[in-house]
Amino acid sequence: MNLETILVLIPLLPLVGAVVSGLGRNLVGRKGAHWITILAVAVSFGLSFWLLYLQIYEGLATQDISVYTWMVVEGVTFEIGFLVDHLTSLMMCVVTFVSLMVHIYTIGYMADDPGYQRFFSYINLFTFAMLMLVMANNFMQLFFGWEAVGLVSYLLIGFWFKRETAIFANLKAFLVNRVGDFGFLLGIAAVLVTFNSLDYATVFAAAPEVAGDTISIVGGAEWNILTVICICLFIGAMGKSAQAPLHVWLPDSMEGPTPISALIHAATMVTAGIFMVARMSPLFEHSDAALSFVMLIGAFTALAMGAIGIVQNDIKRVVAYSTLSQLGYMTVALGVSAYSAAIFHLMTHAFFKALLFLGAGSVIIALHHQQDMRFMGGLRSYLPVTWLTAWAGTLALVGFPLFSGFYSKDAIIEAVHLSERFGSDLAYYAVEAGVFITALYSFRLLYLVFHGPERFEVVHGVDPHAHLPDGQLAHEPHEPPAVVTVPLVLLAIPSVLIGYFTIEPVLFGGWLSDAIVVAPDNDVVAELGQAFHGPLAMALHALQTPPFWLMLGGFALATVIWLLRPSIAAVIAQRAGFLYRWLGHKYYFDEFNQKVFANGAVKLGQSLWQRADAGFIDGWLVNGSAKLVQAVAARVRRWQTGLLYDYAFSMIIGLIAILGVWVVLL
Amino acid sequence: MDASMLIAAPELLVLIMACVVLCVDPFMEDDRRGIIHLLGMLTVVFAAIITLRHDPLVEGKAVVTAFNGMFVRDGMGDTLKLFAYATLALVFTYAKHFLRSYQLFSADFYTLSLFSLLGVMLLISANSLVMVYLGLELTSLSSYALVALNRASTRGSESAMKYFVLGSMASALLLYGMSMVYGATGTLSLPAIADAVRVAGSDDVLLIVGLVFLVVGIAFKLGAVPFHMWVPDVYDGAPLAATLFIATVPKLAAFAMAYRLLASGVPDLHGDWQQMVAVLAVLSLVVGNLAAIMQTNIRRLLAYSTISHMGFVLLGLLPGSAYGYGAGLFYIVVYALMSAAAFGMLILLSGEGRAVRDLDDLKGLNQHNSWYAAVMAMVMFSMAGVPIFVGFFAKLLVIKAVLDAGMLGLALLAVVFSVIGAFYYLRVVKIMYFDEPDGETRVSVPVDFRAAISLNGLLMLGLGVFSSSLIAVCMESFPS
Amino acid sequence: MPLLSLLIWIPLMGGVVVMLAGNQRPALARGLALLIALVTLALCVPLVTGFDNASAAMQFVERNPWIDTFSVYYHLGIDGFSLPLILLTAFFGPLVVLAGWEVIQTKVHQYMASFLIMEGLMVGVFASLDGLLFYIFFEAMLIPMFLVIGMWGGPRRVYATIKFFLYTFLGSVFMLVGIIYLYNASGTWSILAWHDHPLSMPEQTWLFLGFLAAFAVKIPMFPVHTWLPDAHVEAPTGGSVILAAIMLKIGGYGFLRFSLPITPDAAASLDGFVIALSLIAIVYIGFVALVQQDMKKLIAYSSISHMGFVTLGLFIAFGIFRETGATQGAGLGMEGAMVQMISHGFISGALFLCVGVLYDRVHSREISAYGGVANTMPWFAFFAVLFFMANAGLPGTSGFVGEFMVILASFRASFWYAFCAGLTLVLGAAYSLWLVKRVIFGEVANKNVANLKDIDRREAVVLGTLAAAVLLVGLWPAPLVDMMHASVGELLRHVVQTKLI
Amino acid sequence: MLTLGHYLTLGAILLCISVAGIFLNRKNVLILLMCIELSLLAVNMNFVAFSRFLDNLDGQVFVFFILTVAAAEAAIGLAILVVLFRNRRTINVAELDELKG
Repeated sequence: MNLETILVLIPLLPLVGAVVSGLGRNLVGRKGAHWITILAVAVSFGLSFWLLYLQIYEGLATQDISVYTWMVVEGVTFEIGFLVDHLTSLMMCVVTFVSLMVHIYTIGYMADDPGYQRFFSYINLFTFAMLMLVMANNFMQLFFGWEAVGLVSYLLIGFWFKRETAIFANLKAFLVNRVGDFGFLLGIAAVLVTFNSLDYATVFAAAPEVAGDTISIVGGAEWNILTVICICLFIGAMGKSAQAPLHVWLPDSMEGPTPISALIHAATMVTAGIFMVARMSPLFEHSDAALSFVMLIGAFTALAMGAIGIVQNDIKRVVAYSTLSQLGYMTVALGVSAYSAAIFHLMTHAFFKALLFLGAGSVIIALHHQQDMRFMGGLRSYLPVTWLTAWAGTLALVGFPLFSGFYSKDAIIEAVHLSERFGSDLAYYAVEAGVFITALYSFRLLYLVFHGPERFEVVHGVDPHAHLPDGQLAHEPHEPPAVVTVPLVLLAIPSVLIGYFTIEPVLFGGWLSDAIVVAPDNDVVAELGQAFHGPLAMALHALQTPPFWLMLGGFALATVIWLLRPSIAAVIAQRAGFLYRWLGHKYYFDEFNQKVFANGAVKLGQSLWQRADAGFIDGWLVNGSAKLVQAVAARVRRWQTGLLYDYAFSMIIGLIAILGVWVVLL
Repeated sequence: MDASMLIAAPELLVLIMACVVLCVDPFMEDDRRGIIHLLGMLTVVFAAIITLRHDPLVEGKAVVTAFNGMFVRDGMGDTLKLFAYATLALVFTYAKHFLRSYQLFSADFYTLSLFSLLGVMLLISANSLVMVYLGLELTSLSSYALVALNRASTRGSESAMKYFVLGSMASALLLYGMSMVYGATGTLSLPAIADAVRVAGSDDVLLIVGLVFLVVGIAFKLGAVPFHMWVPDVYDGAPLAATLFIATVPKLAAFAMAYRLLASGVPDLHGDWQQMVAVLAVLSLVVGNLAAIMQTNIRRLLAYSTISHMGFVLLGLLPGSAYGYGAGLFYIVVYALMSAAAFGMLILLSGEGRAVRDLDDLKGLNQHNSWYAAVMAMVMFSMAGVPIFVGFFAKLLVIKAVLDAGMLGLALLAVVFSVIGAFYYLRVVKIMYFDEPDGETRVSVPVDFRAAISLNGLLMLGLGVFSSSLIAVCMESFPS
Repeated sequence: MPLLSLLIWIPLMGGVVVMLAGNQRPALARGLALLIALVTLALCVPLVTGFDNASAAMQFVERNPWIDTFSVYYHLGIDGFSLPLILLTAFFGPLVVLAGWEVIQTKVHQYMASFLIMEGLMVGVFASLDGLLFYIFFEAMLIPMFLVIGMWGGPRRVYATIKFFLYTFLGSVFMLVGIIYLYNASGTWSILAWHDHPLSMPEQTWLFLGFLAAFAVKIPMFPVHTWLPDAHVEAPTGGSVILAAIMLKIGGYGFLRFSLPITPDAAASLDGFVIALSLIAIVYIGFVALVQQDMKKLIAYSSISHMGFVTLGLFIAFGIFRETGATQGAGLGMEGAMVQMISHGFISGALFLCVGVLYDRVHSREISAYGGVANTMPWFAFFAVLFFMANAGLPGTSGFVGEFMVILASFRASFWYAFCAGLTLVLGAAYSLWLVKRVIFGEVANKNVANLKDIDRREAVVLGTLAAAVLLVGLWPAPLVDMMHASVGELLRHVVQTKLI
Repeated sequence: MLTLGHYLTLGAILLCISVAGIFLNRKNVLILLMCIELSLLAVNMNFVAFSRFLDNLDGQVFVFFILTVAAAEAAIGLAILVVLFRNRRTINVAELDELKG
């Protein structure tokens, strides 16, 4: 088997799995479905890993192959093809690994669901789409993958399509993503117009040549073409990676089953935007303005979204806001040209956030789909594995030294600190504050779920499948089966360790330098590298830096409020009512969107339809002229009075008129 | 035999046969009246044969005259006559059924029709003002009588009276115009008039006044607005058989009359009469189409539709070119066929003692008589000018002629009003196809009727698809 | 073998034959109709295999004198624009027959015959190289559609069908005046000769407006689109399918064949006008579609919006030429417009069939009459979601390809063209998926929905075929666009060349 | 001396009277018939006058034809009138309006 076949097989296998388990769901049955799909993803993962292995140890060169030509118009080739460099294979491994874990986990999580095969089909399809996205060697295929993951995300958020909230959330998710895609598509159009090609290699090679070109958009103002391209592309990333103000769909997407929250809305799909910007670094590097924009958006998201996490009660939503905040971190990293740091954080985040989500899922199963933390507490004795892995994930998330999250996040914070880009000071304060907030909501979650008093009671002697009121359970919670816990453990391992072992090659070893281009002036990561003396030293050094202490502060405050003195929480909520309300309403983004965009569009549509279309055009112009004709016709008809002398008169009038005109006038 | 007699042989035949039919009738028992019908049919068949046999074109002469230049035979004349025979054959076939069911089946209808046909033929071949007048009167007087055929009908007699008074007045006006032209040129022969006008120029007031009156006479005969008032009332009031006749055969003559008087008679006044005709055409298109929209009476609807068709015919005359006359000829011929089919359908659908008058009588025709509905639909689409039906080609030729003459505005007006007109034709189709029938309309007509109406309907399609030869015939009738 | 004539006349004559089957033998009528439609489809195979993609010349040409007196020829031939549209037409033949298989119970023979005749006439439109012949097919097509809507349509069918007929008729008579004028000026009805006929600017402008009147109504463009929602809503499923899938394309085809090459200078001077109307259609109609209560109306409005891309793609060439001085990008727009037409044919046809499936069962087109259809009709839901996604322009489906190409091309002319056109990404998704949410997803809304039966084999075949087509074009449009390269090149040559005297 | 103009004027006046009679008379159909005769008379006057002044006999021949046809016309007109009266029991012009619109 040659390399090309393998590259094609990697995304194709999950596609086949998806088609077979989806269309042939009655044929393969439940077992068949999960076996087929898991096998497909497992093989994909194996092959991806093997590829990575080849790259690391055999020095496999960058692969840029074309699979087939989509079409050729005017000499521009649109094709489906794969570009596999270090960045890609890293992403492939992350995607397939997390996906594999989620597949296995799903066996347990969805065990009772009637849509079992459908679910496996979807997540397999997702794996395919995500692989197509990361493996693309051109913008069009990137867009393909981009929209395809959006589609699967749509389907999965609405997986339980009977739930009104779920189908509202998936519509919202798709539409908000479409807003981003709108920008993305314009960006692609701009790329085509500027470079006359959509191929990465061609475009990136030509980027320096067009760096000075401009385009006029509003009035006579000339915009740098690359700035326009980059901002447009980044708008796409804002949609997919849920950056404010296009973040609103992500918390709602928690309506989907938990495994996909882990896979799609934490580990992989939402990081597509980060990946894309990193991939486009040869373009972004030419536009300081675009990068500043990226950075500020990221910083705002990192801080503001984390803060919302503090007041959420739904366990998944807390994790979701945490995801938003972490995506903000990655975006900030992109904005300061620390692309490799962003990718590094993307990777570590994929593991620990998937872990946290799956852990949350485990809790949810144990509590019979109870997601409200106000009805949890003290679960650590019931769910020991979940509890331990959750701690591991949380420590990684808050950036506790030596844990994976520490390395990636610390690198980002330091990079922002070093950056001299316009607005980087602001971003720096935001990410610093973000650390504190992260610790606050993360430990709050841990305490509310696993520690403290039990806020549920076990009611015996009821049907275990009956729907019970909040806070009541039919039987004691217990650890879910091995298919659930094993992935937790498997994810916990990289969550803890991967940072320590990979920071050096990924960040400072130039591992990603075949994909990521950084202008020497902007290269903050290299600057960081000069101060880097090994991961251990970095951890020790961190003890003297503000992030560590901010994190500890958050931890302490959380401990006080939610573990030691729960009554304080209520008091604070009362005292800081205004702040609490703002956070509780998520800064009123949803309300604003609903009022202005959703209702506005419907109102506009109504008035255009009723007034302009049905009223003016159809009513006045079309039916109006028909009515006019009829009215005139009715009058004309009345001329025919039936009376002879009138008829004669009409003839005489005709005669006199003609005579008058031709004989008298002419 | 005298050459003149030979040239006018078809006319003589028709004259003789009309008299024969008149004379035979008193000797016929009621149940043997079929013979009269047969005689009528034979007349037109033989007239056609004779006309074809002595085609002056075949003999190498485009135009031959007889009776000291009073009578002319040319391509247009023969074409029109042939179609007059054909149309009359259809009329006889359709009318027989109607006359039988109304106990009107006697020689009257046949004699009058044949005399009227004779008038039509004379008018077609007229080469002098006298002939025009005689032909016109022969046609008209017979028509007045036809309208009053059903002596028991109040509507029939009312419409006959209106037709008579207005028609006579129109003849008088036409005559008055003739007298003026005579006074201005000193001759009654049309070619001589043309020569005189060419020499004298067109400044003579007498001539122009005469022209105006001639145009009025022509307009009346065609039924152009504002000289159209008789048309709906006569179509509505006359017995269907008479309507069928009046709506078809005399229209051919009216076209010939217009051509003879204007194009052969005063070609040098083209600039003057073109504008008069244009006004008449526009008014006919507008008023005809608009008034038809509001009709619930299908006969009146068809009457107004006729008026709008005459607008198109007049448009064909406008350019004064051979092409335009050809287009006009094609249009009038097609119109006669369409009209025959339409009124034939009305006769077909008229049950015992109940003539179709309201549009609603056609309700849901497709339900039980889908073939006849299809025939009627084809006629309607053809009248509306929807391709591939022959009516489309008629309109096409006329519009082309008008555009040729550079009159874009008129062409646009014509097409727009034909769209407005399409509405009422569609309404007929709608009533036949989309509405539910009130009951089953029983069609009980003889087989020759069925065959004729089917053929007539298929002609709408066939002449459309194979329009080439008919167009060629019409175009070649006018050597340019 | 005169393939094109066969493609026209087999369905036409077949229609007559089916009519002869009579009202008493519906089964025979259905079977015959299907057979004829399949034979017609089979005839497309040699058409495709014999077609030379590399040539811009007309192929399979047939030319016989028809009306000598004024040189009308029965002149047929196809190029890269006609071929895909003919294929589309033939493709839909069997599908509409199948779609009406059970629903149509009254006057089956007339129903089937109408569709076959319509099919023949539509192929005729796409294959005509003689202006008059084109016009005849163009107009004659109205008759069977008029009858189909009027006879088998919904409660307001009479209003809708008369509106449809008169609207289209009114538009096309202006074109008639235009082509007669062209004939008088050039002495020939040959469309190809007209392409090379020089005309002054006022002449071109008037002709362009005449053509615009005909094709803008047909396609339809804002603001002459209001006949479409009514016609679609009232038409039976098959009628809606043909109307949306093929008839609208005739408008776009007309622009390609007439407006652009015959009056390029007028088109160049009025392109801003057309583009403005196109963009209004895309955005304005998008909003209107959003608030529709009736599924068919929603799809109808979405059709108008999608057709905006066709006109945009066609007329963007002038903008690009003005902006950049080169034609690079113009071809992308035109091919995008063509692809959009084909793709919209598949998608809108499929969507109307989907609505038909529901309508046959519940007899309502109101969105509010449904909800949670996925619960009882999972397979149907699969297809419906697929097609609505395609309608929203999801990559991988055909709906994406055309929009993508046109947006890419329009960026070259102006950022704002692309911006407005790109809004469809959001609007299209909004109205498509909101409908999906309300109809397909959710709890079972009422008893009717609870009693729904999933699609049967016949419906599955119809929808499955369309799904395959939608995906095929979406995943591999190369064969489709390869057909038209040469013709687009030829058209561009005409378009950029001034025809002024 | 009477010139052609005098005769033509007389003819025109006769025509005007007859035409006015047709559309001013709202009572009796018989009067209509008389008006028609009058108009033919006007025409004859014209023809004879022209014939005389042009020194051309054609016009006078035409007059004979007109006279003959006028007789036939009157016959038919009266016949229709009789039928009409039989059916309607009135010959009032203003009541002849069953057909209209």
